[in-house]
Amino acid sequence: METLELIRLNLLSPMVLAFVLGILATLVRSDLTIPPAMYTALSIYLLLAIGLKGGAALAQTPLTEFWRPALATLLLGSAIPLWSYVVLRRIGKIDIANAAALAAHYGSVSAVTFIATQAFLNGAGVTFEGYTPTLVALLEVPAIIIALLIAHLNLPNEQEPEENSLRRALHEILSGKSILLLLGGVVIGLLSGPAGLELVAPLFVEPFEGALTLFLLELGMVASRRFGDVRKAGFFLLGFGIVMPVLHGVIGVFLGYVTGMSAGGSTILGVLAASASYIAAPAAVRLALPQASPSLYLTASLAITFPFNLIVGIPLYYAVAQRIFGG
Amino acid sequence: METLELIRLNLLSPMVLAFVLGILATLVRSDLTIPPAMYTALSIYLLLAIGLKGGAALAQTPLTEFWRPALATLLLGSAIPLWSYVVLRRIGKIDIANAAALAAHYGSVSAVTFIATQAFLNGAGVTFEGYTPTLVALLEVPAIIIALLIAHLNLPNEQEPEENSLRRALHEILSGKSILLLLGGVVIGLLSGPAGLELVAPLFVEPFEGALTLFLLELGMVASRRFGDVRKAGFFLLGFGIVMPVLHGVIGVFLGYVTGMSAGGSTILGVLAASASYIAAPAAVRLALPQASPSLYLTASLAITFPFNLIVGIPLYYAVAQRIFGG
Amino acid sequence: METLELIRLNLLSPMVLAFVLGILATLVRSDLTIPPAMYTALSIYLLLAIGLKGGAALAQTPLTEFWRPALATLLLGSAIPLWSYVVLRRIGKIDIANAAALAAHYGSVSAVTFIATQAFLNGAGVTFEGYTPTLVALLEVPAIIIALLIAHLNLPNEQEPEENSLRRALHEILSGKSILLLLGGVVIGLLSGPAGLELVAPLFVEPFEGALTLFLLELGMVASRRFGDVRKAGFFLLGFGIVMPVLHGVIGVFLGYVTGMSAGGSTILGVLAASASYIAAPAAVRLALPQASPSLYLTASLAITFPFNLIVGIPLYYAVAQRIFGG
Amino acid sequence: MEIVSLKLVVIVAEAVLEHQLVSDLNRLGARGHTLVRAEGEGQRGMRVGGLEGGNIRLETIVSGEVADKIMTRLASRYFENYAIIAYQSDVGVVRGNKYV
Amino acid sequence: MEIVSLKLVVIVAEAVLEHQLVSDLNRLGARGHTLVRAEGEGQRGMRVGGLEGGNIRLETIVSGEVADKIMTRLASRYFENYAIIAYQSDVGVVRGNKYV
Amino acid sequence: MEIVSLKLVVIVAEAVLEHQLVSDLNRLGARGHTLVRAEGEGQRGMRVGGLEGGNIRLETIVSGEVADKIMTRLASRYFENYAIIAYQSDVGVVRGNKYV
Ligand SMILES: Nc1ncnc2c1ncn2[C@@H]1O[C@H](COP(=O)(O)O)[C@@H](O)[C@H]1O
Ligand SMILES: Nc1ncnc2c1ncn2[C@@H]1O[C@H](COP(=O)(O)O)[C@@H](O)[C@H]1O
Ligand SMILES: Nc1ncnc2c1ncn2[C@@H]1O[C@H](COP(=O)(O)O)[C@@H](O)[C@H]1O
Ligand code: NA
Ligand code: NA
Ligand code: NA
Repeated sequence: METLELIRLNLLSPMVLAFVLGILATLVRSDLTIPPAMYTALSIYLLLAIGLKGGAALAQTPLTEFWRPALATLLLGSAIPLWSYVVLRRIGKIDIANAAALAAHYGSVSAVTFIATQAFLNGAGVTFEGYTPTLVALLEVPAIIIALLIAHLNLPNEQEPEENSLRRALHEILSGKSILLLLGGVVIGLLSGPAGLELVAPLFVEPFEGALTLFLLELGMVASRRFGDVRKAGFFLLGFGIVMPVLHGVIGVFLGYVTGMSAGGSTILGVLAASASYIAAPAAVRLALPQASPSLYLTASLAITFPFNLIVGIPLYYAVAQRIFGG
Repeated sequence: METLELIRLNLLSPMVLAFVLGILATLVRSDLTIPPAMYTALSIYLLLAIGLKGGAALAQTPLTEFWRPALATLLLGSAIPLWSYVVLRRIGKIDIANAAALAAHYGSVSAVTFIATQAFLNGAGVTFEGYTPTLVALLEVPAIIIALLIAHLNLPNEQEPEENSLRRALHEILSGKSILLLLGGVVIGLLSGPAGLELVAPLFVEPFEGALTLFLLELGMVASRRFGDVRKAGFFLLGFGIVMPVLHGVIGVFLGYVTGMSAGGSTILGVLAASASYIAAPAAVRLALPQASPSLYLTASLAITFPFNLIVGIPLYYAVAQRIFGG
Repeated sequence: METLELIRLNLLSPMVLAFVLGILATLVRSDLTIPPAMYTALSIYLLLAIGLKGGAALAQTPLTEFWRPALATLLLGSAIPLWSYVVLRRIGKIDIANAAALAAHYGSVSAVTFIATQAFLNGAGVTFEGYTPTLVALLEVPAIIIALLIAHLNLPNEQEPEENSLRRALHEILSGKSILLLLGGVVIGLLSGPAGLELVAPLFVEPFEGALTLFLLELGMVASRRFGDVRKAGFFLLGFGIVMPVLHGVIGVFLGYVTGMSAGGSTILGVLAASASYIAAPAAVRLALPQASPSLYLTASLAITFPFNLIVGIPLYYAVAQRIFGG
Repeated sequence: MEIVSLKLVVIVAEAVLEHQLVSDLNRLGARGHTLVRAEGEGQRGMRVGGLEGGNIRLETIVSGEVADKIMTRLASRYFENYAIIAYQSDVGVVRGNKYV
Repeated sequence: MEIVSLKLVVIVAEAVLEHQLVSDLNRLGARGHTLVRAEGEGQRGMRVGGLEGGNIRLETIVSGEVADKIMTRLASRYFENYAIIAYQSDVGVVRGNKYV
Repeated sequence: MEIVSLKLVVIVAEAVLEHQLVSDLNRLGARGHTLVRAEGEGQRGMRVGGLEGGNIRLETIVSGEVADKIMTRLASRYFENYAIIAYQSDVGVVRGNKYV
């Protein structure tokens, strides 16, 4: 009941409604298109903004508070790809390359889902730890590396990717723009402190929800173009894309609780665990595992899990946190 | 006298001056160019912003207030293309295709002229009804369809466009991005209400006039590139492009008064009637009436009527409204 | 000591840190790229914003205050290219075309360095004259013309550029977008006054530092790509790119003091003199002196002098101003 | 490497025609196309991006027969009233059967 | 469909040359051109967009004679000092007289 | 104007391959390339810009020998698993030795 009310409130936010508008735009075959440069500008903005805010908050956080959640995050990033791979292979009967590819995506993280969660919590007046953007950066990388290693160990030799494309993929992940902007923002926020943040707040703090609205309009259009592939992907993947996030979300919230985070912070850790990457992971996987099919992993991540988390997941994980922290 | 003062004030707003700067930039053959992606981003922003504000206002409007002005708008959208066509054929001696094309443009509406009017009224401290963006959406479509039908009925068979290009034009109009973003914005604003609007106000409300300033800079450059064609278009079209807007503007204001709108709202209805489309109509007409010449209809709409309305028309129609409502 | 503290504070501003992040992004070969359309949008925004603010301030400045600093600016713009040329030829043993090209760059001005100075002074709570953007426009042109004339007079005939490319370069300079937007902004700000500025302040005033942060991120990447060329350019140019700015900066501050400017305004005049162009001058020089090597003049201006001024120069010239005004 | 000879057809046209041209190509037998946003100048004046939409540059690799059909369709349907040009040339590809 | 054979001349050059190259083309007899923004790498280093402006890719369909004039002009005026390349090839068009 | 005949190789591929393809070209002997952002459609579905990255259109002028090497490399390394096409054609250039 309360959860439903949270879902309703979340659904009626301008951000989520813009996502729905983007879906509609594609369905009615509108000529609306977001120019690629605008998409890129928005994503640079959102990542840097998140980093800046997190960094300025980190400037006021004692390190003792931070290390437990950081460890929990690394644990999640290592465990999720492992068990996801097993589930995909055993239950889903999916081939090695595609199972590893999907494991990489679900072990990594979606920055926009994280951003939407911040907006949701802000809207609900719930506070959370300022170092959470750092957790995003921590969670992004390990799962991708682990999943690529799994593929490397399990694939027959002739199907293995060229050495140098593995190296390139690794470089892509570590120097990728999402990590660079997130961590770069954090460091800038940390060094320039609250005074520095205040200087740039009229661009990087206040219009943030509005920019997210525009970004989700585009994401709605992209997701919608992939809805046709959901049927092709089959029932197993549809289930996987919903059940695993819920599982990971609950585990994440619980780990947040155990490592001393607040209810808001635990919700965020839940969302991070539940979300699937669609920027860093696809780029790396495309290079290192070309035989895996984007119409499986991108469809699962973008057309199933992302909308689910955005609309249902975020309020759900928050409700779980309320329950855990409440009692 | 008062009208002149209003024109002076309007002319000295940053928005109108930016339009003039754009004209100058083209005249001195400056290398200034607005990247297409920036133009598109600004137009997406402006349309969505207008819709959001309108929707949030609509959330507080009783429906009984709305239906009369809506009807008046539809009436305008049906009548203007009819009489415009007759004037163009009879007095202007313009051929069927071009007359129908021009009728479509003058019967439809210019969203930016509407937006500039809002800025003007806000600047003058005049209030207006929140549902006016909905009127823009209502006025955009009918005139285009009616004008295309007129062409369809009057053109000799061999000159008629292919069936499927008519269908395509219709689809273009109804799913076009201006309608989608306007109505989409209205619905989002309506559903998320004033609280939702507040969340995104730092992007969609406050910087609005500034964004309009940048947009008008580009429009000035585009209009200016067409000034050379005004001479080719001839005196009749120059007169048409100024006299008809004034006529439509006065009728619009009057209809606003009659249907119970405020002075501000009536000014807006006047502007809507007076303005000529240069986004939705050209796209549809180009597909459905390819033999009509863009250097007639785009020049009339963009290089004659738009600058006239922007600089003289808006304050003029407001002065008319003051007169009607005053006495 | 105080100067070091100022440098430290400047270095820890989000703007300068973003520049450093841009450098890092290139060094780790990140896939981060700022879309050209975003770069152009930001530069249009920054130039127009500066102009608008300056114009609105100019509306409240008596002309008597303005003419002395304006004259000093023109003097700097004429003298700097002359002595720079001599130094480059005599001491640097650089050929005619390249010496003239460099003289054009150091005599002209970098708008972004100016903008960063404004942000620095605002941050330090130091006021300055509102007409300073007009000085930028005054300083941009003369040095380029003078340097091209020097080349014209000194180059052997067969090496001279075609007549019409000189004309084209001149047109490029005078109608170039930086001058157009700066002066256009000033005129708009002047005509629409403080009330007009207030209308567009949420876009053109408040988010200004944030936009500058994004712009400097891109500049860092561009500068960093040229660091490799610094070694090729040699020690002389490295020295030239640091010593001359300091010299020009001190002269500029002193001239500001003599012509009755405030400490803040004198700092700005110092920065203007010290900065080297990398937008207007390269475009004009490329057309009029094609045999000059961009990997000399762009590297000096962008990879040596700009970072030096941004990080060390601005606080240094302000310290000089404090010293002069203090005693 | 066996190189097969096919036709490359390039169309430059006003952007409003994008969807119509693409569906024409598909209908006439093209198995794919590549699109780039362009500016240009020709008989119908200067065309830049922004409000007026600019041009698109469409290219498609097809058999000689399909190339003919495309040229015929363009000539009969678009050449008279639209800003558009088209040209064809010979190109060599590796996987010949991918395109026909 | 009667196909006429003409020359396609493609120029890739640093963006600062845009207006000069276009006016050269017009002066030498080209009846139109198509322009696309590009990046690239060659002898004069990497060229991307943004502050440094990147490259433009200009193409024009002309008679063999005009193509020769264009190549000659480019070689004498630009090749030495600018980042620029040019190439020509044979293409077939429908409305031959549109281009000459 | 002495015109030398060379090969133009055009590659259209998903954007994620940009750096790999460019380094392949360089390694195989290309002396430069030109890159344009593109959209497209083929066997592997529609490809537009934004989140999914769209396509790139790479062109390089090389000797016939290098062209062969490039085609061979593309076929063995990329054709099976990536959205990519490539074609070659004959072009004439002025400074023949600039490209080989
Ligand atoms: N001779 C030409 N060479 C290359 N492109 C051309 C040529 N003529 C026209 N174009 C392109 O085709 C578009 C339409 O041409 P037009 O119908 O002549 O206006 C122009 O905007 C140019 O982009
Ligand atoms: N071999 C080549 N193939 C294709 N494009 C090239 C080639 N060489 C140079 N270019 C293009 O021409 C521009 C100028 O070349 P360059 O003068 O060699 O620096 C480069 O930035 C590339 O875009
Ligand atoms: N027949 C074709 N003509 C032109 N471009 C094509 C063709 N087929 C594919 N392409 C381009 O090559 C990309 C990859 O093709 P594919 O691997 O077939 O999906 C597409 O997105 C198109 O941009
Ligand atoms: Na995850
Ligand atoms: Na109208
Ligand atoms: Na200077």
